[in-house]
Amino acid sequence: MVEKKTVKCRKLIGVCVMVIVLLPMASFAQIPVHSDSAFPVPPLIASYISALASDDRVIQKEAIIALGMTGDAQILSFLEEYRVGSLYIWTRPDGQQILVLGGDETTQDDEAVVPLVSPYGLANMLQVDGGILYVSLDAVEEVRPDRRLRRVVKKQIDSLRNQINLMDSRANVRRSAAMDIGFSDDPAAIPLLEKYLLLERDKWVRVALDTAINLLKITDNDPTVRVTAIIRLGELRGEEAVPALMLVIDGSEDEGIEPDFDETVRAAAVTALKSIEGWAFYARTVQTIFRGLSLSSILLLMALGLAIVFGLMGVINMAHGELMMLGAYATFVVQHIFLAYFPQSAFDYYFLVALPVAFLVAGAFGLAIERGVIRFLYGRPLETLLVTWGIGLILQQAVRQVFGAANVDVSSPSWLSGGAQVMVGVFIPYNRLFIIGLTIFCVIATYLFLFRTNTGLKIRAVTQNREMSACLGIRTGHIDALTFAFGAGVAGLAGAALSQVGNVGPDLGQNYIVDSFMVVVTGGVGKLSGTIAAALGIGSLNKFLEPMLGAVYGKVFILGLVILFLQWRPSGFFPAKGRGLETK
Amino acid sequence: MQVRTPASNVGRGLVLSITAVALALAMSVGSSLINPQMAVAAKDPVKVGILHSLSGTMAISEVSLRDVVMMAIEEINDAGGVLGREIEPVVVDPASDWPLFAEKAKQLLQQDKVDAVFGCWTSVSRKSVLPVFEKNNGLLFYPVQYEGEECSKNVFYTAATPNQQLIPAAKYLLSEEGGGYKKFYLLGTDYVFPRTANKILRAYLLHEGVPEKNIIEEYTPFHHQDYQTIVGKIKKFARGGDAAILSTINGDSNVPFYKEFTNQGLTADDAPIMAFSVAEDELRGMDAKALAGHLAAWNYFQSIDTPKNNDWVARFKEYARTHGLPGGSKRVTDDPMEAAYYGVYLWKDAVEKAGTTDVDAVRKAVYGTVIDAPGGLKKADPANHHIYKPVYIGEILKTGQFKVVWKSEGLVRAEPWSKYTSPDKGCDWVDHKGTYKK
Amino acid sequence: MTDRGSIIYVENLTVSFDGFKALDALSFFMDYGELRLVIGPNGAGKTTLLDVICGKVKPDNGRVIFGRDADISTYREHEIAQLGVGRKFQTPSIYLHHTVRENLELSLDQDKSVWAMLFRQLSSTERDRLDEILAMIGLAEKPHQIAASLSHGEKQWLEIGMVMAQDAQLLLIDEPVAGMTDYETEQTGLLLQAIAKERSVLVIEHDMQFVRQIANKVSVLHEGRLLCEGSVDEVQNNEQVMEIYLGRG
Amino acid sequence: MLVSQESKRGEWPIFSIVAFCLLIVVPLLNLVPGEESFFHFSDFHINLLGKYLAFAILALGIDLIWGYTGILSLGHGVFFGLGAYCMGMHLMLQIGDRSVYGSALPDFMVWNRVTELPLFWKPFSSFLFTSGAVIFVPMLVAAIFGFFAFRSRIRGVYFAIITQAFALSIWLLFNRNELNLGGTNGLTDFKILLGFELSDPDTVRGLYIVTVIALIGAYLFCRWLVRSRLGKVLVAIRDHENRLRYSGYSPAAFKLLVFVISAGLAGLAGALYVPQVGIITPSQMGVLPSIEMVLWVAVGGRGALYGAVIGAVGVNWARSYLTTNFPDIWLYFLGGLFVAVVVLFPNGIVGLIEQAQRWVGRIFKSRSTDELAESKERSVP
Repeated sequence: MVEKKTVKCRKLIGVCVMVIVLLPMASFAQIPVHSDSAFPVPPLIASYISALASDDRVIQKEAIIALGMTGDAQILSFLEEYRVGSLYIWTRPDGQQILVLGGDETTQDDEAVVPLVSPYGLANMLQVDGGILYVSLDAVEEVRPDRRLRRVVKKQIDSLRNQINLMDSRANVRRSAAMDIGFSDDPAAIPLLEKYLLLERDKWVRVALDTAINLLKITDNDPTVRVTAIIRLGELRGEEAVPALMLVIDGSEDEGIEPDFDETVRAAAVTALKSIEGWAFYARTVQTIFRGLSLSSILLLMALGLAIVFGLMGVINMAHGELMMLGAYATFVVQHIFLAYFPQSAFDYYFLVALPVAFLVAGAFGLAIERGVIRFLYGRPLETLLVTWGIGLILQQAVRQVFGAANVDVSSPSWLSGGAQVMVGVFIPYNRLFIIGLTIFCVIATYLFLFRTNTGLKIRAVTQNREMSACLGIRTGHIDALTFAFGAGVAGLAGAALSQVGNVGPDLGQNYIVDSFMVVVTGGVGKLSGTIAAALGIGSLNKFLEPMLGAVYGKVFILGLVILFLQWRPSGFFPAKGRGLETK
Repeated sequence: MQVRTPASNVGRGLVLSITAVALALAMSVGSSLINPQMAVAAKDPVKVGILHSLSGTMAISEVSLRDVVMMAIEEINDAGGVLGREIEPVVVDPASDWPLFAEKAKQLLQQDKVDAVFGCWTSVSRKSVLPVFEKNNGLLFYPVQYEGEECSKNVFYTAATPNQQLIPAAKYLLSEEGGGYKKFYLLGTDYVFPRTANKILRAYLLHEGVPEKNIIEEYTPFHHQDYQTIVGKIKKFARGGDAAILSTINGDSNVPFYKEFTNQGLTADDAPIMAFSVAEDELRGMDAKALAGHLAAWNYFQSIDTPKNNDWVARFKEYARTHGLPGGSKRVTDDPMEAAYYGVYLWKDAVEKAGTTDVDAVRKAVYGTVIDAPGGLKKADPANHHIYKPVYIGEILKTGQFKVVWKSEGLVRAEPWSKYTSPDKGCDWVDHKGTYKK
Repeated sequence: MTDRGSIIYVENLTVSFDGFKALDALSFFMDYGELRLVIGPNGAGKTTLLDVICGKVKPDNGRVIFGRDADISTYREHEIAQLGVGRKFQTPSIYLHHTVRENLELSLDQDKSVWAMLFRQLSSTERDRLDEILAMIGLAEKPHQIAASLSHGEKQWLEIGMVMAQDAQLLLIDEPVAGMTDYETEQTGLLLQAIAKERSVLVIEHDMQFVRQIANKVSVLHEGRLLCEGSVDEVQNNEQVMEIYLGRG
Repeated sequence: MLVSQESKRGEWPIFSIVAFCLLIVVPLLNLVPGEESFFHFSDFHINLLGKYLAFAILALGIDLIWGYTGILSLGHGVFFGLGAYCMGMHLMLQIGDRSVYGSALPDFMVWNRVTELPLFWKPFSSFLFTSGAVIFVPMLVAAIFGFFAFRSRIRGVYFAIITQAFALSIWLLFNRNELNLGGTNGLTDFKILLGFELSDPDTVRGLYIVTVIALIGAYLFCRWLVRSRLGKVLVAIRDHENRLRYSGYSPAAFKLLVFVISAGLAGLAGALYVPQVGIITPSQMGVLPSIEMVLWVAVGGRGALYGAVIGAVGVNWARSYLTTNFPDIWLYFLGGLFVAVVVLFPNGIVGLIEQAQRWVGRIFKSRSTDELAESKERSVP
């Protein structure tokens, strides 16, 4: 980074010297800039800033451009302040006039005053006694850019920000800056981009830089350059190039742009466009599949706990959503404990701690619910529905009173923020990837628990024949409690996972409860494999339909399909078949 | 056929009749219980109703308004009340259930006989109580920005109309300094405010020369949680680099939307989201890092750095702490809270000006009042029941606060009838009877 | 009622659950007016056979001919019941919240459409019929007792009575005496024999003493197939049968 | 009370007393005593009671399908909403040009830029058509949905979940503006019905009386239904559907009939509810209200018609009372009530009443053995 900066500075200084020559030194140029701040102002910058007070718009404009060329982050802040009109000429008590920034206006003793801020470094200027220096608005004269100048300023701010962002440590910021420059129609930026292209290591930032360079070259005067650029854009296959290519082919009546006059260029653009669109279709398909998978995994995670409690135990747990909510709130609490008691560096790991905690908290609540109420209601599924609904209401209100009615903020650890570009046009967010992983883990764990452990064996035994199991010495009460708690715990895990994609509030559970039940019912009660199949089916179908039908009709359509599906198979995908069932 | 002995019928009949009488009695006793003050002739305190959902889906937003209204009432009472009488708040919970809003409004006006009501958030809750207020000549102070196209004699709208929020925001985005955006994605939750907002925004954008094809309108159902597809669409839409999103997404859909937006690698530089329903109080429940750099348009921000506002913010935090409200001193203030808060003072000032709590007198006393609100001076319109307000556009900071990047010059007059969609209509309760044809 | 031909004729019936063949190409028939006992070890497919005949289970393959009707294996349960097949389940299946009389009344052979149930009243012959059945099943003293309060044996009788009330030509009766006292078992035997005078009865039973009491012809099922048929003695002396029962220990 | 008891002659005096109280005494208490009088029954409470009694009609329908037939429907909000919407459409058209926009079209249509009244709205300007539609539209929808559901023997928990999904889809649909039913905001701002000002206290009282009459009618109808031989079939379906099937009945037809009747009652309730409350929105027909409706019946005591009425009035009254007096913690009471009802007295308020009645009975006379047997079996399957 440092290397880059020095290279760039050297180049900029050259430009600056040129600008200085252009500057007929106005009277203000001699005024030394007050700098009480810790930031020493480079003299060159000081002189540009002074030039802003000139009456001559040309001088002002040149000064703004010169400031923009510095590539200095401090100047970015200064220009932003300048643009909104808080630059003032202040006549100091000793009669000297200097340029300062003003903070937000306020009143002192019925007089409108502003705190003064140094233009470079934006530090509050202080009085002799150390207090913040406020001056009356009457004592300062505003230096406000007019509309035309503001446009110049805005352009400089953008380019400055992009230049700074190109050096940012985060790849997506660099990528975004590169694309912005690419869209800026400023061919002068090409050398800069090319330089960064040589230095850049991240593959996708390089693609962005490459795209940006070629986007800028698309308006080159030389047709061969244009053709090369277009061919390259076609090879890069980024959809970002489509509007530019369309302009080459069709022009734009709105903006008065003619199509490219050169036949070969247009032909190249058509080819490039085809290649991009072909790829885009492919990319969209991949993306849709991923989205379907992601939604399915969320549905499955939510339904898994329910499938255990509802499918194996016959308890319609309407408080399932609330158990998810408790898991999400547990995540929130763990996050706060980390913020309060652990070093900042440990924060990223909070979520790893939160997962088991969420499992345990929801599991504990599940245990309490089972022992407190549900155990009296086995074999009366519809009554468990009513009871758990009541419990859900109580839990909601309790959370509202403890944590407040508003949603709470659960931040994603950095390793779950953002995502990875896997191919041109396909971007996969880490949090969704993580949830898919978590879901797979949970499903496998559940399978192992139910089918490979002694406890699981007992659970299945009790599920199939309670009396017989009791006769065999299984403590059915314990097993019931354990099963319910396990299902609740999985709900808690789902809640923790949901906190990474959605919001965490007292009603969190209500949004998901119908979906969860749909998945379990479609899959066939009592069959985990059915639940998995149903989640995959509903999730992918939803994502496949949504682009066509929109979110609402997509969902209505799916619900209709599920109803029709149950026509065909009234007990779900994989019904528990055989005699003994349904004797009643 | 089973034959019953008369005695058992007597027993049964007795119990059933007891039940029935109890039922009838419960209703009448209920009336005195619902309104414990009815028996005691309420003379001294001035009663006001607070009609905000404390449970259900809207509690997320409305509880804070209840808090801030209670704080205002407490302050006024500490300072000697209004007209020398104490204010007695009657708090009810309409539970985010729209017909229950109407029932509670009826109860407040007919049973409790309150002199003013502070409440409602959603448009539908306001629509639900509106006939009740008009029939009983009540007075409602409604503190949330809304879609306009309404002009009721019995409501004071203390928050923004579309022209005080939407139009300036769109104007800003179109301007060079706002980024000179050329394409707009109007994304909202499917209900009346976003629908109207987008209708007005579309009309305005077309008026400003934005071609039809550069405007996309899309709605998601309430509580929508999965924004993968829509963010994918936005990504495609924004590929030219000059697109902005005007978001009227409401409530709990915001978090998944912003998270998805960020996680799919989009930033505010790629396409800024200008939100009309995300304020500081909502930001409390979001990971602000994900939202940093995006924009919101309001008439008040907590970050407005004036002594008056700083004092108010501090007082509210203190209030929340001492009253044991969840969140305590970490609570924040925002636009609807300011509007709810100064609404109480607006009413109090008008009552004192009128010398009575009589609704018609108070109503007239409100006209043209200057309000010394926490966010700065505001003015009640001389005739249309709305407020002249400043407009701010703020950029979301990582702290969950806003940095003001643009503000209107002076106060903006409210236009309940947008000049872009209903140019022929106006609202005036002095020279006309409410809505009139220009 | 005729004596010619078979009342039920099952041909080449195959039913499988999750790959397990409950019935394996079973063929079986029964004459009019016959009282047939079906025995066999657990999992032999006895209950499944009844399930197929009464329509509860649809066979994967094969036909079920009832009387002169066509293949009824595709009919729905209530249609089969209306044709004249009555089914008594292994566990007492009665309407617990109705009285004994109501239980029988609902089962009567009558117009069972929605409108008839709404508007039609019982005729006097129907009422007489109810009394007659009540007497037959030994519950004449308890017509207004809630069914749930009956003893286990009484519940079983009630269900048999319900199947009789239905005026079915073929009664399918699944383990009627399981859990009964000796006295009750004997009474049940007498009851079944009385019924068999007018109708055809197919009984599944494990209790060999009971089988011996009432049966003249016994069929033995094993692994979904018909192993052998004959009188009780014939069957008991059949080597294959002995092997199955004894071999399983 | 479960239908196993056949003779209910003892019910008549009490029935008459309640009907008399509701129909005559309450309106008189509203009209005659001065406002300050202790006996005064205010307009507000007349209105409130009217709303509860409309809910009671709905609860009767749910009791038929759930309490008697044992089919749990979590989608009755839809039928209630359909009836309410039909009535709401009529009321919207009655507003005429007294609307905000002063157009003959409903406000939200002007706002949606609909210039002509959609075809399906037109018949609703007739009151006669509307009064039929409020019952028959929900019945038709129930018939279509029920036909498919019962035909394929979706039952028990599956049926409950499917109806819940059904409620969710209808809620989603009705929220859409394209449907021309007012979107999220629904239909509101009604002014007149048959020439009567809705806000007029006389109209409020009139609507109340109509509701009481409808409730009495619905009660008698349901009573006749459950006492008929068909009622026995319904209970038989609840107790042992397969037994019935092997006895030659087609349970689907019976289930469909009772489901459709129940939907019609819900529609009637919705139609009476709308003019008294003044608004109908999709939120009244979603998943949550549908579950709550079932809870009224559970609290009152299912399988007893008067239990449904007591439950609907009681729970709604409790809700009104608690949201006013304990706005911050009322959900604890409500949630606790649901838990308590199921766990402690599974037969709801009716169960309690019967318990009390048995004590009273013991004082007067020792019980007959019949009753003893009967009371033992009054647990709901």
